[in-house]
Amino acid sequence: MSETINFTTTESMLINVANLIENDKYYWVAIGGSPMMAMMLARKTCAPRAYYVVEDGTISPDPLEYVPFLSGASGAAEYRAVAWKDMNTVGFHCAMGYYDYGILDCLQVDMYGNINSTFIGGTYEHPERRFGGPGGANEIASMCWQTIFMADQEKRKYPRRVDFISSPGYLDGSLRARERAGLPANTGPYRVVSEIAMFGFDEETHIMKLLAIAPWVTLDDLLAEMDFEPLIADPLEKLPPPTEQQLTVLRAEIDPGGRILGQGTWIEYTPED
Amino acid sequence: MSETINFTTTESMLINVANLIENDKYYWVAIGGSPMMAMMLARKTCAPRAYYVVEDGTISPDPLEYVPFLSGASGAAEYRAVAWKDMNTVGFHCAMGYYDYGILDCLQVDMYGNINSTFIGGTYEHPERRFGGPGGANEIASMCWQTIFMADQEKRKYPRRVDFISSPGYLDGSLRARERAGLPANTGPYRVVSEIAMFGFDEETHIMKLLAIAPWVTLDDLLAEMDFEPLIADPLEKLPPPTEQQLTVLRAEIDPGGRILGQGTWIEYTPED
Amino acid sequence: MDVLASGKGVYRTPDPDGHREWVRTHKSRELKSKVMTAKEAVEQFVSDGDYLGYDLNIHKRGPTALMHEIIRQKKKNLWVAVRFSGMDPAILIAGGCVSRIDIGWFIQSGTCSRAIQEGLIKVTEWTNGAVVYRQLAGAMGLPFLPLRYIGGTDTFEQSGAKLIKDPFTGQEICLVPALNLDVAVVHVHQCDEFGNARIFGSGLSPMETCSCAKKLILSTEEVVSSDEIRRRPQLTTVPYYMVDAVVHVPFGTYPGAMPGLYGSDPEHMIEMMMADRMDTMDAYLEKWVYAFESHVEMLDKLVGARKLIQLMQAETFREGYRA
Amino acid sequence: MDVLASGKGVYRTPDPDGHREWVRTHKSRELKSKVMTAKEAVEQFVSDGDYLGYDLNIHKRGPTALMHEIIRQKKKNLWVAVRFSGMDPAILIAGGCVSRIDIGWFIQSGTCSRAIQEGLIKVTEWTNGAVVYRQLAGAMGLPFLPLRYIGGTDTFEQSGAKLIKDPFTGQEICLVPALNLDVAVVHVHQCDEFGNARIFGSGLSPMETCSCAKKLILSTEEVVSSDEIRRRPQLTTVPYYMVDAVVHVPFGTYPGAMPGLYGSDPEHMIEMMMADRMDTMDAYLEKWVYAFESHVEMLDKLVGARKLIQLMQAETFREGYRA
Repeated sequence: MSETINFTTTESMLINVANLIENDKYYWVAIGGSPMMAMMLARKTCAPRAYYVVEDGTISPDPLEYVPFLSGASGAAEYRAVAWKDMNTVGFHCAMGYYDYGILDCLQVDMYGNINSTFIGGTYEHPERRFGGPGGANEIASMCWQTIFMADQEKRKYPRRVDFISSPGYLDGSLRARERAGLPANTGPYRVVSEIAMFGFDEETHIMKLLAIAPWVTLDDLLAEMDFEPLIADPLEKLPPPTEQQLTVLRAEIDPGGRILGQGTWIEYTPED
Repeated sequence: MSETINFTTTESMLINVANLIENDKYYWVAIGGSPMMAMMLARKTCAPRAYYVVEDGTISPDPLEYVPFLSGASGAAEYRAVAWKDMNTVGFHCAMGYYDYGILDCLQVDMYGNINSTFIGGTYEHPERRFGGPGGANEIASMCWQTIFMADQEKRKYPRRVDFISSPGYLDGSLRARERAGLPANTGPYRVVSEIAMFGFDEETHIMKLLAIAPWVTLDDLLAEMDFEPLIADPLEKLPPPTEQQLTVLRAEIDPGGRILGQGTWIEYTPED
Repeated sequence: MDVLASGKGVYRTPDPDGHREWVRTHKSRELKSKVMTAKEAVEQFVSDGDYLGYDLNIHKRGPTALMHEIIRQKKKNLWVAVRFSGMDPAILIAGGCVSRIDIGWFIQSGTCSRAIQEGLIKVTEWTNGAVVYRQLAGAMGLPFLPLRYIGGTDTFEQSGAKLIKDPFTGQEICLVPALNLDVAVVHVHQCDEFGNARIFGSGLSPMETCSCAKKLILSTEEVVSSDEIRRRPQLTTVPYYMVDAVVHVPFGTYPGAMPGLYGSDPEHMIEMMMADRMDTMDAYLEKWVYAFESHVEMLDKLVGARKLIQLMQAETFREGYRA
Repeated sequence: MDVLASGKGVYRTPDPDGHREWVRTHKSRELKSKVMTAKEAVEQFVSDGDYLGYDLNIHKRGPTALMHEIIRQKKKNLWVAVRFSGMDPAILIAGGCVSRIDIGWFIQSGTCSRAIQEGLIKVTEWTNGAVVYRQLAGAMGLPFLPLRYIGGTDTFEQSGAKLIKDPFTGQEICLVPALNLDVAVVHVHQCDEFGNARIFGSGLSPMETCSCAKKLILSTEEVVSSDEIRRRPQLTTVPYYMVDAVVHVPFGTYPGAMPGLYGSDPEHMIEMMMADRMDTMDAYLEKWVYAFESHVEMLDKLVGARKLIQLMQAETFREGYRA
């Protein structure tokens, strides 16, 4: 029997995303938070030649360390970029098709990959809870070739239909729905990642499809944390558990204080041989 | 009796334009040739605080000397600009209304101030003589608040209607013709300048109107060099003759070799007391 | 080229010719000194009811000194273009200055959320990019621009965008109306007395925000000679003729960071965020804004030289931020 | 949003999604060396029938070495976007490379005028600004842009522009279709082996021309380290991922001027213009292009070190052209 490993759900989420990141592909990454941590992790492990832009116009920087949002205000986040441009320039490059993947953290993602960051409950005019709006997620989800969403596995985060489509997934799921709305052809959600699951989307129906599940949870556990039943791949794959290298890089290089990694709950997992 | 002065028609043309140039106004000047020489003359005489851009994106340069077209290729023409931008940026600033006057040299200008730099004779498909096209004159004549045209006083240069409207004057002269064509409101030709005359445009009909005439020619001499009869201001003003300062600056500072100034024909004029 | 759909959000009808008339009659082409105090600049160039924009946010290169002065002068009913923001809309809202916002994005803020939920401020939905893109349209002198996003979403429905058939390709594409701000306040690294300005580092929309505004107030870390500007024309972000006021305010983005010069003040940031969360923004503004006549007085009495030196030391990345 | 009028000029229907597919499948995101010879770059990236653009002209910062190589390789049926040009369209036409041009403007040239009058090349009318604006539309990933000029003229009638009613204001405005070049050839001051490039001095449309093209060949005065590029990210004109080939050609714009580095060669300019006037361009091309394998061979055998040193000395204005 293998050794037992311990990690937080936050670590697991970041690792699941980092495992998707490829060398020699270009990413538009949300400027701070989990997507950037996942990118840093990938660049220090499986994909040292993954390149990215952020929304403020920083093109292919080479930061020395992960830069959390507030210190993203410092020069550290822009360090050794190949170009310092602006938001519109990054938008133009994305519109021209240069960015393969977007990576976004999201509040809610529905069965068609539509995401909500505007309000929950009540009506648009009288919302119960109002949030910050789409930000740059709309342009990322519209114009990158493929989009990777991160959402914790909680029922309220996986509704059947979001209260408000802040940024586009496959909209109503119908053929060419995105193109009819003016969005670039052949784009759309690619993966939805949680701490325990990896989803894709059915090519025909555009309905979310469970591709892989963490080996320490059951399918029933997972489905209990969703408001709708996703399609399920056959065979359903197992997600690889965190490696020692990934956990070490996260803990020693990316978040040495454990300020963010420590926010998740702890998992104890013993791989089968 | 005053002293006799001698000057070329080229000098007279440049001086007539320079006399129009005002301090603290902004000009979009064709990148080389007569308009730039007139601007240099004005900045060294009556309007040291006249500012200009050229089409390549040079904003408010402070060149040490007049830069003829080919050496406009050197850094001399860009020297001490407040900004080095590009053609589109200059176009945006013009579209926003920052440039008071355009100054353009032209091949042909008609009774409504339309200019032709595309072809003469034959048809568009089979032109007898083909020229270089509108260049930047179209944007200058469309978007500067007012446009100053330079055209030698020759019958073929003042046709009733140009063979081809390369860049817009008042088009067919009708009310709001420019606005209906998508051009910015309240813009249009301001003055047409030759070596012996200054024209404006009637506010109602938009027909070219003779405002002033050189004191060394008669009205009949002038009209013989036009294909149409312009409106004539009452009273018809006399153009001021070249001053000694203007001629000295032109000859000593702007075109010391006389390469361009010497191309005109010589005028001998004795002002009346 | 039919209009297939229109969002129902409130927006100001673009008026490129009206903007041109403003530029013709109000923007001086003269190379004259525009140096004045923040108090003078805000008195002269910010009016109640203005449509206000600014570049970046209170965490980085935002025009804090000018925003504080707007709050100090109790400007009212501003319509604020909010994108990629931090606590900046929160302090403007807490100051009672705001009646309407365009939302690209705001950071999680009790002040903002409450004001919207209670209907105290009106909202139109956009995206970060769309707000900046609308400013670009304004800065190009256009009434609108086509764009390849926003379509298909509820954001579109609550925006002022339209979906049309492109007459060249027959395909659907969205259009957004141009935004010409009434007034923009922007903090820069350097400018001369006339307003020729340099910003170093990644932008957000420095050019667009400065260019699209009827009135433009720059605050600057440094006033440099016009000779210096003309030595490196490549570095000029916007030329002088767009600028109405130049306000010399070192540490003018404090508590935010000025890339290459100084870092943000984490203690202050936490204090600001706690005030937002605890709904004690009035006390925060009293302490940091109303109690002083100017930014420098606040820096002198509340921040102190030692802290400012620490913040300068904290910004260890200086490479690339020099002329 | 009715189309009120359409020019009858020939243009390529914009296809932003087609351009995206090209970028997706042909543009490498990899940071890999793209350094090659002009011969290799033109062989690999310029095809007969391509829509060709370049920045500036043979008098200033034009890609002379690359244009000569295109002529040397006898590329055919190019569609050339000509604006703010000098003798450059004349040498391409004389080389038999051109079948169609977009006219912004060409300098008075017997070669050009004759070719048009005799119907040897086809023409669509635009303006300098409109050609560059169409490239901007392509560089923004759009199918078209609105603009405030070209309307009302015969130029409009012979162009591919349209006049529409703006759905936001109800006012008339023109639209021009985006131009995504098949191939752009641009000469720069500096770039690294990956293609991160710097151009100093006033532009014309360096960003637009580089960005809108499917294939982009840069020639450069200097290849600098990528470290050097990353030290001053502000100065990068276009990032590497747009670049397909980097060709190191010092004096690559000769006989034109490279601002800050060397002046143009007036004797050569006169020789070129006389050849155009006397209809002896074949002999001119034989002497300056076909007789050599490369630009450096031509410089070495026909121009010489003394002349090159003189041209460097002639460019006395260097202020502002340095990193």
